Amino acid sequence: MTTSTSLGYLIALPLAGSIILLLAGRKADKWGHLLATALSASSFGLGLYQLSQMLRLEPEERAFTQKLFSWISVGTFNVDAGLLLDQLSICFVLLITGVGTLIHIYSISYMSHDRDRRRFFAYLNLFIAAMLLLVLGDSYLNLYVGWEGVGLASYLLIGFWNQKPAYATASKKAFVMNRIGDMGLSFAIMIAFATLGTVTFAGVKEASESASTATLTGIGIMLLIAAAGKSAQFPLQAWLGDAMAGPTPVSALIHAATMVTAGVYLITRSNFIFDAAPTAQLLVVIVGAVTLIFGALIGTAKDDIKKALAASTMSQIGYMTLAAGLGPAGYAIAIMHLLTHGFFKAGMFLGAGSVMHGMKDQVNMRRYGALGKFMPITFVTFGLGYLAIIGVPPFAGFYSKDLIIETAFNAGGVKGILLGSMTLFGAILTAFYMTRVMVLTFTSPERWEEDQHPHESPILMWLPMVVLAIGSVTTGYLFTRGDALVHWLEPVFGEHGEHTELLPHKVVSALAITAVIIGASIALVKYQFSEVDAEAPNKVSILTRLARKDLLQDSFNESVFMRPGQVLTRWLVKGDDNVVDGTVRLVGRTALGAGAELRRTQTGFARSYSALILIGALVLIAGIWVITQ
Amino acid sequence: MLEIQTPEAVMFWVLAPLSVIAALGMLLVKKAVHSALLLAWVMVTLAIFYIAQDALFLGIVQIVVYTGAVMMLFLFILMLVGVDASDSLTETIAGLRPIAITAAVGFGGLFVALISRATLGREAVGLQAANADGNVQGLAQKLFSTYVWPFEVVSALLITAALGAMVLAHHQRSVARPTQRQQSIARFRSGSLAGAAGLPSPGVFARHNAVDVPALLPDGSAAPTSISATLKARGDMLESRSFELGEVDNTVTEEK
Amino acid sequence: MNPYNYLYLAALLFTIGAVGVVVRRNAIVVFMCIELMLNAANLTLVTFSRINGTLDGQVVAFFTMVVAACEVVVGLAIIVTIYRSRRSASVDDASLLKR
Amino acid sequence: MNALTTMMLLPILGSLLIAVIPSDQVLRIKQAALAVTLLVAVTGVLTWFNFDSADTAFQFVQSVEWIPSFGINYAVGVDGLSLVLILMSVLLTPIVVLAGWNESEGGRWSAKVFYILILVLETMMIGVFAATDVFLFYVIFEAMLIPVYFLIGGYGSGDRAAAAVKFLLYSLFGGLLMLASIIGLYVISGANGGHTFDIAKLSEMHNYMSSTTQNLLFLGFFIAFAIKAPLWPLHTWLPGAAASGTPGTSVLLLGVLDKVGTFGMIRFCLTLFPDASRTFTPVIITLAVISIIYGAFLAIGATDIKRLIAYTSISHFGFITMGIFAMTTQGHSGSTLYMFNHGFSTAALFIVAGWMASRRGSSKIADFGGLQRVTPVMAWSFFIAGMSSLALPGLSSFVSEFLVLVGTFTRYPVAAVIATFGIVLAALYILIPVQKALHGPTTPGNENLPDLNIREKVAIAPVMAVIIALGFYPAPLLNVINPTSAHILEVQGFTDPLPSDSAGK
Repeated sequence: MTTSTSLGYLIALPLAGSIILLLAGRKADKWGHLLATALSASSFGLGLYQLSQMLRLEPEERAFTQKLFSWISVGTFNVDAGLLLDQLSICFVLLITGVGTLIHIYSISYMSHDRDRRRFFAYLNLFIAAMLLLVLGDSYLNLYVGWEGVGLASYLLIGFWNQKPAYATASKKAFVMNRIGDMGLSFAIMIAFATLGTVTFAGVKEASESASTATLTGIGIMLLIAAAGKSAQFPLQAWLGDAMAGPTPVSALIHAATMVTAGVYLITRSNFIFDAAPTAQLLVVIVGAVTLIFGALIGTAKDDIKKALAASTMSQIGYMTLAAGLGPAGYAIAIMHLLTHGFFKAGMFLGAGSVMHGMKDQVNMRRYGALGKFMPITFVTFGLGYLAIIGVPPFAGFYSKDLIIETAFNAGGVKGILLGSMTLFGAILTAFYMTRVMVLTFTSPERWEEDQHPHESPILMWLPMVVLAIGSVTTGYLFTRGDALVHWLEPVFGEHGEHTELLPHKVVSALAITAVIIGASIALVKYQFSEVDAEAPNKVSILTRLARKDLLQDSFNESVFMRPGQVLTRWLVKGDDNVVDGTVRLVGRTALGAGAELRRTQTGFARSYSALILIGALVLIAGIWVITQ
Repeated sequence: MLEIQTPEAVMFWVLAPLSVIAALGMLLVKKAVHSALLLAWVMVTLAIFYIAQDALFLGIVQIVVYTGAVMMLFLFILMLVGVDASDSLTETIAGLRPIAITAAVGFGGLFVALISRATLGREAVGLQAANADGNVQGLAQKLFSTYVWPFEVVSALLITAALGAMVLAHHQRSVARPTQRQQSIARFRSGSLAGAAGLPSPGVFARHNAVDVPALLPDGSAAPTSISATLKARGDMLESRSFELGEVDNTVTEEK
Repeated sequence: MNPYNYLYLAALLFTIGAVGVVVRRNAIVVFMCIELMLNAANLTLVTFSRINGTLDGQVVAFFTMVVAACEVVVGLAIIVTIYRSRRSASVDDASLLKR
Repeated sequence: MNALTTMMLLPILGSLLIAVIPSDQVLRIKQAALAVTLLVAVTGVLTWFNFDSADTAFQFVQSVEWIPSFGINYAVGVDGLSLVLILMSVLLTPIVVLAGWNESEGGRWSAKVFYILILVLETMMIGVFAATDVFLFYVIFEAMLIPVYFLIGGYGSGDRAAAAVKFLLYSLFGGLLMLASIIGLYVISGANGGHTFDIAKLSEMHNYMSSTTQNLLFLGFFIAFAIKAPLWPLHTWLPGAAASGTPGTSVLLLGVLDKVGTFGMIRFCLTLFPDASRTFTPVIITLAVISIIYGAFLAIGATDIKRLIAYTSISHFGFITMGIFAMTTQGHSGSTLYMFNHGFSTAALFIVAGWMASRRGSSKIADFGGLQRVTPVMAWSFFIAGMSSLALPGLSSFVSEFLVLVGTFTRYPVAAVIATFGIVLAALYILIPVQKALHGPTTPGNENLPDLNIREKVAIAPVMAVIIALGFYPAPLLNVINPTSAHILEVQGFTDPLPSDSAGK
């Protein structure tokens, strides 16, 4: 552990940018985007500097800490605003600021015609700051701040064009579903404090060694819920597709490369908990496996290019979650896939944005076709990302996905075979739906609507795509060369013992490549070499129909949670008015009614009153008579 | 208990039933004047009882103040107000009378029962000792020593009441009283000229003071406006028909 | 002669007065009934004075008379005032406070 | 002169000053009111700096005989708890005056009366927190109703008279029960060391009571405070009163007056009746949890923006009550901090909602739409206030809400877990009005609404600053609150539960 004094600036720079841009108002319209980009880039530079500092030290000393101030301190509950930059965080820092800066550059051009571009950049900077806080916080509570911060930024960015009611609804949906996950994180922190007495990563790690399995399982499951919410994992995945309402750069940065992977970060960061809680770990694997198939199935049926990519993201994060659930063998691989995915998926989203830019914001792939000729750079960069994601060697995705499949098979026993098969099946599906996207968009015959003049995007847009494409090509090789990333992360995740290999490495690679070929071939046959309808055909199998409806995820949520919730709300509103307040009003009405009844005795006739007095005297004297008896 | 032992007992058993009957009569008679007279009788009996019980001063005061002053005041007001035509004994508030009588019977019964139960168990002390210096002197002693403060307060109350009664009874005119001229003009300007010559005067027959006999209209019917409304209300109006020739007693009596 | 008999008489007179207050409508008669009740009370005071052998009862009876006189004066003035404006001495007609 | 007495006297003097200004010089009256409230705020801040947070005894103590024959004193003093609430009150009042610059017009009476009422109310707000004599507290507790009654009934909107009466009757009912308990305490104190209303001496009295007596007296106090704080099911006066009052009144009502309830629970219920508090804790925690969820659901179902905010407050007061009765330092400090933070976040919400309503002429959520395009600053203010209300980390409410949850979890995990569901509902009840009113296309009638002017920006800026600053750095408040919370719990005989898994290892 080494103390540092400069970690705070990593967060402060983009945060300052966001505040300045928001407060300055229209005055900053001219230069706001430049400032934001510069600040994001300088944060990236600072990250590189930290990396260089880190490299100078021994592996065990590469964790930097910084205590900014004491944040909350009550009794034994002491949380510092403390930062922790270790080998795991630095990966994220560089990914966030690096991809983030590229996307800032891209957005300068992409958003140039939007009157609210300054606001957009303010949100982007806010996102960068929050995401950095998420990965740099040294305790679960600090992470929580970043966690909700990115949720807020995501909400603002999805709803950036919230004048469209559907987009506003999408942003709300994302926020609320994220909040369910956040609740899990809250529970995890509460359990950690109540049972372990601390909420810092270091503290929990130390305490977890002597903690009971039940405690750790509880914390682990809660963390999993949190991760599922943020990373769009089953069963909290429904928001991601709608989140594509945001501008495409947002989808690339937040809903592909960085924010949605925060769940994987949380699980890998909490490796010491999951290692000691096998039940929780098993649940992680199950969630990952289910999501990976779930997302892939949805991806096969989507005609909206962004939604197809979103489904793919869901599926790929399923891979990562699955890997993270495989224990020490999988953490580093999950991170590796996360990083490579960050490159190629961001690149592909930017490519999709570029396509939309040239096609008047058309997102329906059935209205694309033959765009490769008109957008060569987009075509090539997107294609490189495509090759990476389906896992064609030697592109990045091949290395990381291959490792996941291998580790899954090596998990041992029936579990291993089952998981391995699922990952392989996922690879087939991935190859299929990505090929479908590729073919429908770039290589198949054109099916444009009228008045379309596709054109290549300006340099500010294609430059980031090129950089990301280079990343998609090279990172896999770089990370695996000599197990570089695995060794780099070893101080965080610990060394893992050798597993008995169920299948040799080469067999797995061969299987994976076969899967890719199968999936890609089907797609090619179906879309490249046969006619594609410009309108989505109605006579399709039930599976396709289900996949188009996102496997009924929304219907499920609506019928199980939303409608009963609405009914409950209506009942409660009525009940509050009629029952609770009704009781109160009844008291009032009783008083009024009693008054009205008693008023009848007030006839206004003095003689009636005197009769009453007489009766009163009678009662009185009768009382005396009875008492003195 | 009922053996007649002393003159006081004789007096009591004679006067007490009479006073109760008089009190009951107060409730039952129709005319307020009769009620007042019966009440006066009750008060006089009470004064006698006071004197019989060695309360000479109170007995005298009872007669002088109550029977003399207060009852006269009542009668005076009765005359002022006149006899209300609505002064019937039929009840207008439903169910009031049975309720009142039941309650009163119960109340009186219980009261009497209580008194019979609450006897002190010893003979009356009598006022011989207290009245040794004379009843008036004894009272004066008390009144101007122990009770001097209440005495002063009560006197203040009396003055206040007198002033209050004056203020209440004093009628402030809100508009100036119309002059004769104005009244005359008003009569001529009214709807008909019938009243222009003033109201008809009563008493067309000289053999009676005639204030209570209405004048006759040309068609021979009685003119209601010719006599006082109070007389009419009191039922003291005489039918003018009874003075028609055929009805008149023709026998001439000698007037001395 | 047992002085308690005076108490029984007073109780009867008081009750009769109370009934009169309730059943009679002429305000002046009502007033007279109230006077009757006061007189009945006075009779008890005088009787107790005799029973106890002190003059205090008589003093209080004296005060009662004064108060009764005040009450009559004010009460009759009120009756006259009401009569002047409403041409009626019936207590039932003075029921304006009902509404 | 005693700082607290000075603070209480200043607004009274101010109201006298306003009373001599002619009624038609409305601007002069407003300026005077603002100046006086600012002066009080400055005094409050100075008091804050002179406060020794390490000392758990009452400070700035003053005691003068008031009604000696009953042992009643004018006795004031503050500890960390009351100081925080007094600071909140004196800071909010000038903001209310500035934010609701025009709300005194169009009422039943003149602007002059409005500001005199506000200033009198300010005196009482300080007094109610500062009183250390139970009788003095009671008198102010009840007297506070009067200015609020007239503020709602005279200057409010809608069915203001009915709302004001309902508020008054509810509060009087609670106050009456409390009076009975206070008299009971007084009688008991007479039998055990002499009649007194001094809170320090009365806090010894529980040793001389049977448990039944203690329970009954406790209930007298608690019901009064539960009505004030509003705890389910005694809450139904609040939405009406808050929706009918002027925004400024509602800020003071929700922000300060309702805090008297939760403040009273700590200061009186816990201190005077520790055993009864323990007996009733399960019931109260249950009611608090119901309030949290119930308030949230009703807020979701609300169609009027002011009622919505009132319902969110019911939910928040559930959190505060839960934290108090969790009897842990985290819960207690969290609750106290929550009171402060809730004051500001609700103030922000209500002030902005008031501006929205006065511009649009309606407070129905459905009448708004697309305000973000038309009035960005106002929309942002509402949004940030809303985010604070849903306890977004980084904003002030989060710290307090989380402390309450953590503090409750260590002792009552089930309650804390259910209450945590409230944070999801919170997202809904804030985001639904945000979506309907601020997002979406600009609906007819909203196109020409003016954005905030300079005065309004100046009014809302400090609230926002406090919300954000305390989210990141709550230490200044926690440093004052913590010793008091720890002291109260220590006196009660409670210790925080130890971490269950590392205990003894």
